[in-house]
Amino acid sequence: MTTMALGKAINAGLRRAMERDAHVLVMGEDVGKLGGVFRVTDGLQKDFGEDRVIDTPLAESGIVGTAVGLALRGYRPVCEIQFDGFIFPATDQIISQVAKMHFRSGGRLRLPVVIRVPFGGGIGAVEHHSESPEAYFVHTPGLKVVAVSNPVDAYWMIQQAIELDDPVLFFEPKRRYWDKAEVDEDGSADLSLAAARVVQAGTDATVVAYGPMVRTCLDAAAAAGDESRSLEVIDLRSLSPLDLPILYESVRKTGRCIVVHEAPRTLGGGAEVAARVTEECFYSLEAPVIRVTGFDTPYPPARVEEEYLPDLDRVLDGVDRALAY
Amino acid sequence: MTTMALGKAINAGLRRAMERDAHVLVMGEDVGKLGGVFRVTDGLQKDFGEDRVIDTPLAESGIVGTAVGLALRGYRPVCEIQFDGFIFPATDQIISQVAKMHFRSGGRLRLPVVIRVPFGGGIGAVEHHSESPEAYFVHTPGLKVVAVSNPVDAYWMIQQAIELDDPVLFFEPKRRYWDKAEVDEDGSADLSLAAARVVQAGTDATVVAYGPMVRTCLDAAAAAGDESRSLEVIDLRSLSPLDLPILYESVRKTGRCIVVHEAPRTLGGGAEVAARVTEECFYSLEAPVIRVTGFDTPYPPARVEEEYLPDLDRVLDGVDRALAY
Amino acid sequence: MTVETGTPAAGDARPAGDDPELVQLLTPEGERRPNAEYDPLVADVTDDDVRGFYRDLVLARRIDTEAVALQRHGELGLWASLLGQEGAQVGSGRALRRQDHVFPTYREHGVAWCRGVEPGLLLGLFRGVDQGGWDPLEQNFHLYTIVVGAQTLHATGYAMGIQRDGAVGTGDPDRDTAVIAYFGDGASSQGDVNEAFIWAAVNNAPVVFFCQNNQWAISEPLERQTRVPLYRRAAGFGFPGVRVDGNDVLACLAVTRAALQRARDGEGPTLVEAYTYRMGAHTTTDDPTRYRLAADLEHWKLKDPIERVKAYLTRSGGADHQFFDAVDAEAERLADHLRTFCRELPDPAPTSIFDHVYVEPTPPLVEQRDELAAYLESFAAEEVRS
Amino acid sequence: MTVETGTPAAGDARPAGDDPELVQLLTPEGERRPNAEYDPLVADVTDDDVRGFYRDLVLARRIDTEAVALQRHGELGLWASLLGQEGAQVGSGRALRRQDHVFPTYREHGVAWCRGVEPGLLLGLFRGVDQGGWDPLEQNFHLYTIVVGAQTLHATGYAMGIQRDGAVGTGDPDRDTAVIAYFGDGASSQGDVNEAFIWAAVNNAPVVFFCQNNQWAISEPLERQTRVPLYRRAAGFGFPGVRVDGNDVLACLAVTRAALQRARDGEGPTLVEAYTYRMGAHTTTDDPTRYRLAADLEHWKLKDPIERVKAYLTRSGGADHQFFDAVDAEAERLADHLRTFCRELPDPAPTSIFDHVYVEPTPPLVEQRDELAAYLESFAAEEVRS
Ligand SMILES: Cc1ncc(C[n+]2csc(CCOP(=O)(O)OP(=O)(O)O)c2C)c(N)n1
Ligand SMILES: Cc1ncc(C[n+]2csc(CCOP(=O)(O)OP(=O)(O)O)c2C)c(N)n1
Ligand SMILES: [Mg+2]
Ligand SMILES: [Mg+2]
Repeated sequence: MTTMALGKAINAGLRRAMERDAHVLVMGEDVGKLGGVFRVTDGLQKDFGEDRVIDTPLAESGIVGTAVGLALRGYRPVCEIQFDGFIFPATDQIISQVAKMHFRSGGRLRLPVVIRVPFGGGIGAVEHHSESPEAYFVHTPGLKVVAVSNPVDAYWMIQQAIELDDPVLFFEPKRRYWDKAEVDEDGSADLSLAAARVVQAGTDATVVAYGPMVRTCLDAAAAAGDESRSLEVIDLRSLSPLDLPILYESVRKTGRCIVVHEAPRTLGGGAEVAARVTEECFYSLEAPVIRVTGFDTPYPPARVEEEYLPDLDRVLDGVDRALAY
Repeated sequence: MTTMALGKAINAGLRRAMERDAHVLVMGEDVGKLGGVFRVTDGLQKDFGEDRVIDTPLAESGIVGTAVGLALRGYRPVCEIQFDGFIFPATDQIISQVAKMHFRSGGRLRLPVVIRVPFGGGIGAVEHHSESPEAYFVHTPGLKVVAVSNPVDAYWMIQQAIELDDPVLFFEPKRRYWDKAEVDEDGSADLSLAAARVVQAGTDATVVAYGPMVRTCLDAAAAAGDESRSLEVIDLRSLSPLDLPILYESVRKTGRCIVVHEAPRTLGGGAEVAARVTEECFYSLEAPVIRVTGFDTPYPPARVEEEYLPDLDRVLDGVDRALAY
Repeated sequence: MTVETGTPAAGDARPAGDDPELVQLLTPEGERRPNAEYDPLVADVTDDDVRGFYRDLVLARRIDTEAVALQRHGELGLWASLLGQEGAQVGSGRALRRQDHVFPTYREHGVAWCRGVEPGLLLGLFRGVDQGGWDPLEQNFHLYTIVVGAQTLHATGYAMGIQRDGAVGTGDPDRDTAVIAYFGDGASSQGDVNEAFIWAAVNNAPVVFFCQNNQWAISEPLERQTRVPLYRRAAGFGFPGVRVDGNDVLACLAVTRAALQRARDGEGPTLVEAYTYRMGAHTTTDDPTRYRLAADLEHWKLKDPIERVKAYLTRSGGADHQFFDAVDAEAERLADHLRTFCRELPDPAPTSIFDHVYVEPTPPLVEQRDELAAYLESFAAEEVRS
Repeated sequence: MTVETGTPAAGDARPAGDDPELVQLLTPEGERRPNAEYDPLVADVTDDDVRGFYRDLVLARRIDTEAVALQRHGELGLWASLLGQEGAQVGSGRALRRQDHVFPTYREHGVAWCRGVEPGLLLGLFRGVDQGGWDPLEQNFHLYTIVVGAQTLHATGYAMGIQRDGAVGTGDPDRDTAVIAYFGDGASSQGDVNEAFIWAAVNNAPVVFFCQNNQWAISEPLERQTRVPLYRRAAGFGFPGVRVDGNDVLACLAVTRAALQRARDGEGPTLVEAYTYRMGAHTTTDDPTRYRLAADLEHWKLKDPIERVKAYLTRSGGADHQFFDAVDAEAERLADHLRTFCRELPDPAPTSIFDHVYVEPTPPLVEQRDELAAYLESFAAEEVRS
């Protein structure tokens, strides 16, 4: 067991994957000597060399586009997008090329490309550094999309993502990079990459979250517990595909569902959760699925981001609304 | 009154807007002499010159990015993206620049940019020519997103979009370009750009659609009428913002809602309609909102697109499922 | 309102009448033109080889005309014709070694032919039964890329993989490997293509950028993409560019051989601009009379890539009537084969939509597949009942 | 596994010791170096003007050091320092005419100063109270663009608008207008920047691309972006490129004046590569000791853009102690002003989040705003109760 921060856990997971398979490459802006602006790739270039840890020119389409070519040659590139807001120049390569290559080749070609994206707000950053762009990729068939919430998952999920032969968008909650936990590096993953997890069992309402909001929701559940409200908190982990049975089971039990994310509300991940849960648990629902989310505005200046982002109180407010129905 | 095909109606609307305001420009690939691959800009370069109808270099980011600059200089550019699948290279300019400029300037700058996108399938095209990418933009605050379904709306909505000081993604149902209707060019628009329309009143269920699926749903409603089922069909027209009151009113009356689009189901526009309608009409709903949509796969080869796309029968099947609840 | 366009900063984007920078080894009249730099690269080419090129050119064109005919007969939804570009495609295609890897656009039927891809399989995409029916790993010929320019980055990444495999600069002719990326004059404007130049230059990657400048991007003439010759773009990124007569199969062979060898030797990328002309419509849905003059076509007909090889072979005695007739006959047989192949291409099964979205089907997709299957079943059941 | 990198196709991306292609008018020692081409462009520059530049340089640096200090004191979340780049920014900034339009990156504080933007307003973005607090239409100084390279397309489009307004090539010095787009060496790799080159070339647009090559894109040295000098990129796109000593305010003035005038005259775009060095960290969160040597810094300290002007003025008798002291005193007053301005920048109201998403608020947004307002109210109400 090692105490690890989330960012460090991804670093350790990357290292493990690189040791295991010489075809695993890391590429992106400043991933080399600097170790990435969040130090997630710290030390990797020193140990694996400049051929495997590649400081690329400054262009995201180029990063993903050349990763496609490397993957076609048999490599397993792990691309780093420096910040969420800078994934958009790579959209075409991701949506029209990465997502479709396996399909359009009739299964002949595989693209084991992982695209790591530090995402979300709450760190007082300037514009374009606090975005939550996951929904764009969840809406794109052919991509797998995961979001990690804690160091243990981070350590295992990055390795699972690299091992997968499908392309994976790997979202990392940047404001939780320094969250710590015990990681058993000699153990093994306890869940598949596509599985959701009940992180706290409860009976009164189901709170669904992923990435940075999982901790927020656990805090909310603790606070609610003090008022003797029992919240079940589910960490989605995989946004595409969604692990739906676990959601349905929980909502059938609690009858209430609150879904929480930082991304704007309209067509954010919560819309899909709400639609599916309602489709499948229609007669169990005591209230409509409540969405506690970022607002439908551009991400605001840092001094007002606390008002934009869901926090413990807004989650509890959502729970109240669900219970009041 | 003039009988006009939908594509021709947009052409006429563009012409009107260009006559009215010398700052209106048309720009894109092949919009000049060729008049666009769908002839929507036919004759405009001849009449307004090469300075106002600009054949651009072949790069979508360049088209939108320079349109931003032109708009900042006081022009009102109307960009054509040749096909839905080719909007993705422009994603960064649209999402990080166009959508945010007014907001980040504290309201000082306005970007009256219209981005026209022929979209959707059903025309037997090769890959990347039948996509329905509207959800990506609906999820992006700061953009307005509309989809036209018929020549009359097309004629007026393009003019309204150009007049608006907000950026507008203007989706044109390419397989309906040849649909005809009477257009009264001397009249005036009967609805605001953001308004939805009840295109057929009914009592048993509400069918919500936009763009190419409106006609499909009207056909379905006619067929259902033959079996004495009364469907109310709503044409959303505006996808962002949604005209929610009209939806709520209808669903409160019918108690059932079927939402139809070509885009993949997961986080397609239907997810938001389902989530909102359920939030607001929870006690009126006799059944969960049913989504009749494209599947969560890349758009398939043309010979199997009929199976991918919602059609009259699949809409009726959705209605059956809603009514059977 | 007038636009001040001023004088373009540099010369014209097109070669002048007798441009010394345009590499040409065979004149339109079929005369062999000496070239100190490039002659050594084709010194090994025998008459037999030239006959082979002639056959390639004719068969590539025949595939093309047959596909156009199949489209006219409703068997294909669309076709992108290579008419006029056979010289560029066969010349570059025949410069490749087995281990080299090709990233084509949607128009490289002639290159596909040289690589040995079953020509019938090229039709699937245009017939709408698949999105590329051949195995890209078999002939090292990637799927057609329709999103203009995107494949140049794939090619560059692939070339970086070759470097990491140590398959560059070893001196072993069967090991050293190059990549060739095809794209058009229009594509040269895309960000992706320019980023590919940057990646290739910075990494000194073994990739040849082969631009078929057919002077049109659908309806837009070359001048809407550049004011200066495209091959010069390369120098600004730090690697050589060369302009070749794209209608001269021999010159294309020589120039591409040189570029590929540079790449295999670890000397880095080259940009080849093959100056040619799109003799047909952009695709079968296009109507070029809306935007260009018939006179232009007449002018370019005189530069036909096949005629000049025929003239050369005739003139040099390298081939006679019998040979030409035999090739024509073979072309007809190929056309027959294509027709049959096309009509026999199986339609995909409806639920095949769900195949290969992921390596393993995900539960939500299985659910949707079952939903579609049950729905289609219900019709079948109804039909049986009625 | 080794990567064959071979020999780069062309020379080094950096100028050699005494590069004749590097335009320099003032040596690091403050000596005036004659230059036949560019001397005429600064022939009108008086000692008074040079004193003005000195003042600009010192004040720009003082704004910067104060902002760094404010960040250290927690008043700003972040700051991107221009340290070392004052010469490039003041030289180019002072070449502008009133009607010219500027599209900056996040680092152009010195250009903002020259344009007359209230320096306190530059802090808002970094303090997190706004995303650019100045009115871009007032000083023709656009908002800072953080997405690397995106602004070059905006600049080019704006320049196309100028052409359509007929404000180019008229010969009227108050009417003819140019645009200047700032970007970095790293940005030169972005597709957008290269597309901007294409648009500008094809349209002969009145835009100057001003690349401050400070040799670093965060931790990546120039060699990760190019193997050849960046200014040469332009020729491949069909317009001139020029490399100037970015630490020489006079040379930057001359070169930018020439480029802007070309643009205003309707002669089209120019790429200026201002070769300089980022003396500080990339931003206040960066730690450059991880990736570069202190020795480099020492080397570049000798080329300081301010010291050489001071040496020149001293040497030429153009200024004395009193002048330098006065500028220093003014700098301190400016720093005071900044501190005060910064601390007084109002925090945005919570519901201001909903302002200016659209020109008119949409009903769903009004609903969300009301939702937030009511929610915040509920706390206020609770607080009152308790
Ligand atoms: C990104 C993108 N934008 C637009 C298109 C539509 N389109 C298809 S081919 C073409 C012109 C391509 O011209 P060029 O690169 O010269 O190749 P050519 O067709 O002449 O071989 C265009 C605009 C596309 N396929 N991809
Ligand atoms: C599209 C995009 N990708 C990544 C970043 C993160 N980033 C900010 S500045 C920077 C380096 C920029 O280098 P350069 O263009 O040389 O400008 P400089 O900072 O040196 O002035 C990077 C990678 C960004 N802002 N935008
Ligand atoms: Mg072309
Ligand atoms: Mg830099």
